[in-house]
Amino acid sequence: MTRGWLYRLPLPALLAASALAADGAAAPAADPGKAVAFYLVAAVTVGSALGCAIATNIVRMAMCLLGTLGGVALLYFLMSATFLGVIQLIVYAGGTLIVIVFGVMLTSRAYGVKLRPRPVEVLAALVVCGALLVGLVAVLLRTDWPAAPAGGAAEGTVAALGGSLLSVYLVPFELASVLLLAVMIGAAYLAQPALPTAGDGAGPEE
Amino acid sequence: MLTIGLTHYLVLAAALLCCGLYVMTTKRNAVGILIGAELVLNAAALNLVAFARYGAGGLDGQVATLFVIVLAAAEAAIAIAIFVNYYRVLATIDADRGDTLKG
Amino acid sequence: MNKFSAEDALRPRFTAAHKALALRGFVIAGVALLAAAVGFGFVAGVAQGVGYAAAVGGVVLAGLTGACCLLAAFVIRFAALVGRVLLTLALPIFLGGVVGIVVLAWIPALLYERVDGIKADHPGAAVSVAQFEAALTGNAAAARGPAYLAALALWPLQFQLTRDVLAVVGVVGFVSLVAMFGIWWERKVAGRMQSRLGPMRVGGWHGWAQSLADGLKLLQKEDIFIAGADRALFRLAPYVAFIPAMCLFIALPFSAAWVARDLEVGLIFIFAMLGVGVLGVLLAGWASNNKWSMLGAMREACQMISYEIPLGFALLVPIMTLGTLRLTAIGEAQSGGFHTWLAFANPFTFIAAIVFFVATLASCKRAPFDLPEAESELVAGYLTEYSGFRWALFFFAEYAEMFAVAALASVLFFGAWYSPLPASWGAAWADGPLWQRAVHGVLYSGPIWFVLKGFFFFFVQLWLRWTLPRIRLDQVMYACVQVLLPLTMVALLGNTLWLWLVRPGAWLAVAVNLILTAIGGLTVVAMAAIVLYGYLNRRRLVGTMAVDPLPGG
Amino acid sequence: MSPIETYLVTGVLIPLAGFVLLAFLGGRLGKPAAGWVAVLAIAASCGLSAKALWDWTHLDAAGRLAARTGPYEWARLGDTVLTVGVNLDSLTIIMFFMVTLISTCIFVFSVGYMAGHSDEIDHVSKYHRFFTYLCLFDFSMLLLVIADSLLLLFISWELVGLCSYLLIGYYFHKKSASTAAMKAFITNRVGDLGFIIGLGLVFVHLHDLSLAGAAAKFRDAWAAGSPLFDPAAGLLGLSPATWMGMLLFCGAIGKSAQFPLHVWLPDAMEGPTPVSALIHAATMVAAGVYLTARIFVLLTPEAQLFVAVIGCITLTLAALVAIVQTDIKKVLAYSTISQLGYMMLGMGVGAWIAALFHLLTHAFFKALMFLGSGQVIEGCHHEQDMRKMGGLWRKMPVTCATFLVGVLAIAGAGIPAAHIGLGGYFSKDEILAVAWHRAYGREDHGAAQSHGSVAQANGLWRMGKGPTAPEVSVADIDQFIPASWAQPPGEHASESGGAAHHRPVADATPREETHPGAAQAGHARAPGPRWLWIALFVVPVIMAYVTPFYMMRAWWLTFMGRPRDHHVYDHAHESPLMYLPLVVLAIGTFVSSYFLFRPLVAEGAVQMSTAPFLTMLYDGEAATAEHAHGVPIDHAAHRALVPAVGFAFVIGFVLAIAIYGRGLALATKLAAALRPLHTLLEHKFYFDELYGVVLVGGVAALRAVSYGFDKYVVDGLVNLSGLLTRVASWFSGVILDQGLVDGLVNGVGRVTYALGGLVRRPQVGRVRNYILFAAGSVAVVVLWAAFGRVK
Repeated sequence: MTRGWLYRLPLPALLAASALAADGAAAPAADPGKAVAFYLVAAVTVGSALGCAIATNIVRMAMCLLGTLGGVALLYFLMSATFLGVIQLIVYAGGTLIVIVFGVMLTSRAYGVKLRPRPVEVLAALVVCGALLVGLVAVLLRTDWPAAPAGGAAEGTVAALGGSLLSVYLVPFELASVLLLAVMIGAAYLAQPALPTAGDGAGPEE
Repeated sequence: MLTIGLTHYLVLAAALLCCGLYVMTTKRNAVGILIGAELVLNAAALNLVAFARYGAGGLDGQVATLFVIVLAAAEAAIAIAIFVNYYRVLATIDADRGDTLKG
Repeated sequence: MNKFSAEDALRPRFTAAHKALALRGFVIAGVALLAAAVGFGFVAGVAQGVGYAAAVGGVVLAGLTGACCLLAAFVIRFAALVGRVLLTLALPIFLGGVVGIVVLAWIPALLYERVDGIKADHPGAAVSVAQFEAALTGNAAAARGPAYLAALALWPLQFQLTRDVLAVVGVVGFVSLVAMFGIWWERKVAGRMQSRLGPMRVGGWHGWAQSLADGLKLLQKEDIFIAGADRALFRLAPYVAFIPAMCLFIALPFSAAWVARDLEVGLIFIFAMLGVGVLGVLLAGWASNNKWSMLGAMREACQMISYEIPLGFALLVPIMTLGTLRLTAIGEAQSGGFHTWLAFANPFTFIAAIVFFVATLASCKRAPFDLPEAESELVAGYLTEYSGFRWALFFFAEYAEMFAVAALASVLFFGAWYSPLPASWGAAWADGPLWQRAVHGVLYSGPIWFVLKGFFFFFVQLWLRWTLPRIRLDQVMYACVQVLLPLTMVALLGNTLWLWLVRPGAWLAVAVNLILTAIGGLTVVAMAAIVLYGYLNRRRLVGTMAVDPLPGG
Repeated sequence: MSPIETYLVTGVLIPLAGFVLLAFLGGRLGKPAAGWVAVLAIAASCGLSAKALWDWTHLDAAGRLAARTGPYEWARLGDTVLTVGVNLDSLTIIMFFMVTLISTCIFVFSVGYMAGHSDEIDHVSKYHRFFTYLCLFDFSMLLLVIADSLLLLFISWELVGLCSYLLIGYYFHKKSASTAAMKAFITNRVGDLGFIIGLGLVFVHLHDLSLAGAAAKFRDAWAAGSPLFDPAAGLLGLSPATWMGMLLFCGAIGKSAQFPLHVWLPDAMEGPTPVSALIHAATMVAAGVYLTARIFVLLTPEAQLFVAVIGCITLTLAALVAIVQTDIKKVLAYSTISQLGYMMLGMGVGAWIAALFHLLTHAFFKALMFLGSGQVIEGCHHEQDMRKMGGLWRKMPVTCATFLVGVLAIAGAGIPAAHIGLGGYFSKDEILAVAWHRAYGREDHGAAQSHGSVAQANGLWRMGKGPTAPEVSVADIDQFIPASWAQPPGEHASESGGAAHHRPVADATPREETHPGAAQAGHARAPGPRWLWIALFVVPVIMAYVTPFYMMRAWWLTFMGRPRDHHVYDHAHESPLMYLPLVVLAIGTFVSSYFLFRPLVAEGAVQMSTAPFLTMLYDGEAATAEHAHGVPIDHAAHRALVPAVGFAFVIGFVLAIAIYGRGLALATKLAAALRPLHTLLEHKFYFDELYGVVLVGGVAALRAVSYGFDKYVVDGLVNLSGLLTRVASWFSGVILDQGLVDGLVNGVGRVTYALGGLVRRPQVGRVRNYILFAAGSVAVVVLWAAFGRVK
């Protein structure tokens, strides 16, 4: 009976309870609440990424990408990079993702054609990506990273970021603006409908 | 395990990277490949921010991430423009069909 | 006219045959609130890195959600009883709601201030209840006296977690209230503008309970899926639209202290949330497997992405003027009264304010930019295939966004939560006897003015919607790219030059401030005069249409 | 940045702005406006450089040092820092001014020149494109002039090459023009290959690509007796340092059209005439000489000899070929090559100042003559054959007169005793004087004592209106020469003490045999046999007679005598927009060169004198002492030269007039009499044919060999394996039963197909496969990093 009750408790409650229990005695270095938040967000992020990999429907992939992007934004929040988190939401979730979904809608009219990879390809990709993951994780775990400094203050980050963008990184900043201009022109040029040639008597098709 | 450090973020980013690579290699839809690329970019950006937070580089990592985000947006815009054109020319979005240099 | 009868309306519909339907509504309500609350609480918690608060907030909110679900079940099960109670207590509930908003908005700020003061006296770990009691009575040795109950009530407020939970509850409640009230108000305004009365039956007094009844109705509607629709995404879409709309309120300051999270990047956080909400619409359109929905969604996406640019540029003007992204700081800078409001600072902020308002109309899909749901062309756009509670969620999101952008306009350009009366006028009464302080408190109360201003711009949105015709898509794009964008550029450049060249207090600055203030004041007066005229002549204006029977009737 | 640097950098950026403006809006600006925008840009740049020059001449030495604020860090490669900055010295300033001034004249001329040209291809006007390219050309050249690092120099170097390609091929619808453009480009690439290898050597050996830094490290390496200077460490008995210098010089060979790679320059005449003027006077070919001047500090004596020999060969070949050319522009082109040969010769024999001085004066009169020829060609309805001209002085007097000024200048006309003359008189004379010194000076130290470019620098500096006090220049020299490098290693200790301050700047020539360290290092001795040095003096002197001959021939055939083709003659005219620049340039040729350029270039040499191998050749101190008393230049070398070349121009002119004075009859007879020689010259020593046979034939031979290999070896193997398979299958068919054979064959087929598919898959253009392979490789590396290094 008791066991059943325990098993039916939602997972967040368990985590939260453990977090609360640890809260009283915990040293300031180990912030269990933060850890719980991290694991939750990480689960969402990686889960969405996996969903991206598994999904066959392109719009579902886009939605999973939304989950990943949002998760990464939350991770930025967790790392006190508030400004970046917000920018990630604005530019990625609010801009890039919409553009992607828009692109999907413009290009997915070929119903009935399923674009599926062959099993060999999937197998090869699995092997390669798995090997890469194993290797990366092994390297990461074996590396002795320097100890984390005291928690960085989120306050003043925006001003500092702005300052460095306009001083140290001024040239990349300006280059990025030039690039954006070029992209704007290039995208408009690429996506414009083909101009009717002189030989065409008919107007643009409706 | 309760102290979140650099390694946690790096492992997470590695997982994202591998997912992104998997997506890029197995999806035949060109937009799918783009989505995979975005995943990979996010993994890289996450690493940058993590190093900015836990390393000694100050805010440099965050600035780099800003650039990553901006460039990714530019990349997506241009990529979608190309895909629309591609679709217009080939009447499909299958990336495997784009293996010739002629339209 | 017949009075609405709850028995007539509800009992015959809610028979044993509809048990499954009711259950479904119950589950949907639970999931909706769970999603909103957990998402809200979590983002709020993570935003400042207080993770455990968010985690615990999730748990607490799960409990609250359970309660809500039970409440919903109760309403459904005993619909007749609930209806009768609601009818009986109609007016008290309504007035109580209004007063409640004011009090709710006012009291916590005072309480928080008090608690923070006590906390500051006891540095270190959490303050115990006994210490609270001692601080309240002023007696260090006080033990379990009458003040103990008050201390017990205050004690939880020292934790961010408690405040988060309160904020979540308050925001969810407030948004529901705003949405319900907004829908009813819109219908009334539309009616008056079209020489009708609008809803008049449900609830008795001017049909005030119409939204409530609609909600009940929507809750029990059948959950319809279209053949060929992508079920998962179809279900997901309303939440993707709804959660960002709720998250808008995380950073929105109702007053300097009464804000869920005073984010350093509050302004662009709201901007981000406005942008993310579009995805829900896009998804809804795609998942519906319906050409009209799809077209509506595409329109929405392209309109939204386009209008984010002038919107962002307009936001830059106050950011540049005040040098901060923190909304409370932006508000504080306009505390001096009507003439210190940012919109009246110089001609360019004035332009920016107007552009901002127009652009927010577009990003909230309000007329004349409501192409995504244009009834005359697309049936109902992306909403075509939705019904029941999912449909309601979209509406909740829309009205929440409407209020949020209206409030944001007031925060950025129109004095935030500060009274239009110059602060110096009330300075004497702020320290006077109790009655003076009470009057001062009401006249200068932040949340009250905030809500008032928010609803004022909300009303302007309604007014515009029922006045202006819908424009074509190419006109929408034209307005964005060739009108608003250059205007914002002018505003940005002009504001730069103004800040650079014109010294504060120079005769030019003062003169321009006076002129702009006069324009603003006259506008408000003119609007008030029009409304007043309509109100005074309501019998004549409404009567001609409503009383005359239809031909052949 | 200091104000002067700001002027210069702005002056560089204005043409770039003009380029951007024209590139994007040029089409809308339309026909004359686009040209005037370019003129405006370059004129503004010229004004700025004039201001910089003015300020510079009013700075004292300390101020000049202070005006140089760089270098700034550009990028960091490990522990090597790449820097950028403005290479601010007198040479830069004067070059900058020269380039912008001449460009301004040429741009103005171009507006007039292009006005009469059809400029539409496929109904699209490319008028503005011409000026767009011109702006880019000037930007690149100016960037090259102010570059203070070899890397930046290389970048602008390549830009210059690109622009020349674009401009030579401006009439790209003409087959000959596009071929010429490609020829110029490819020939330059050959030189640039050497340049970039040299650049790599500099980077590897000196770890510094900035000019000053590389020079300093080079100096230190020499002082330390580094293996860099050990002939045994290099190839073919030349030290790595020598190879480095020679390879760097290869770039200049290509760009300045020196001997093996000179073939592109005459063909480059296919471009519009103003472009030819620009290439020949101010930009492209000047870049090569300028580069040589800048890398001079990195040249060992062996490399210098290489430079001198190349220059000498070039000037001889070109001068001879120029005699028989009939195309007015080709004559000018070969004369340019010849003069460039003089400059390179000057560089090689150590006449650094004289060579640059010659570059500047040559820029003026060559621009003048090219623009004059452009005027003639334009006026004569695109007739370039001198045989059809004649008597044009009546129709275009201004052009005729200004062209004559140019002819006099290039011929080195002047009155030797009185020190009156045109630019070429002084500059060429000085080159020859130094060459003489190298050839005979070692026998006669007493005479050589008073000679030397650095010494001249100081003397002239005082003689002219040099802005700085004489003391400063001496101090400058001392300040720039650390005690440790002017002498070879080991020498300094014995001479230190009181002699340190009084140390001769560079009288290493007489003493070099006595330096054990130097002898050991093997580079202080002037390399090469004596006869070579004598040839390096004698051959240029002979060619100094040829130059006036062919120039006077060209002028006479064009302007004097009777009109030989009335169709051409009747059409001839000149327009003010085109001859105004001519007048400006003619005045420039007259006045400015000697009084303004010479001292400033000489002053630049003070900074250049940090080069170990330059100062070693001269002995500045004696001359300094002599000129401190205001004695004018009068030394043995010049005395020796007066009978040798002083009147060369008179003889050349007389000869030319004697032969061509009465038309072409006499010349035709002479050509018939000297048939083999004439044919050889007419075919330009068969260089194009030689390259055609060797290079094109080589490629063809390679193709034939590859084809043969493919056909006989590869196909043979395939056929053999086919045969074997057939034999095997026949054999197995006999032995095994039919079903098994079928199964085997099918199996083989399947395996082959699968293998083929496997091999094919990586290269079918599928982006996903590429990603997979990239990821796989990364995975392998990561796995190796993770598990491969476990002990």
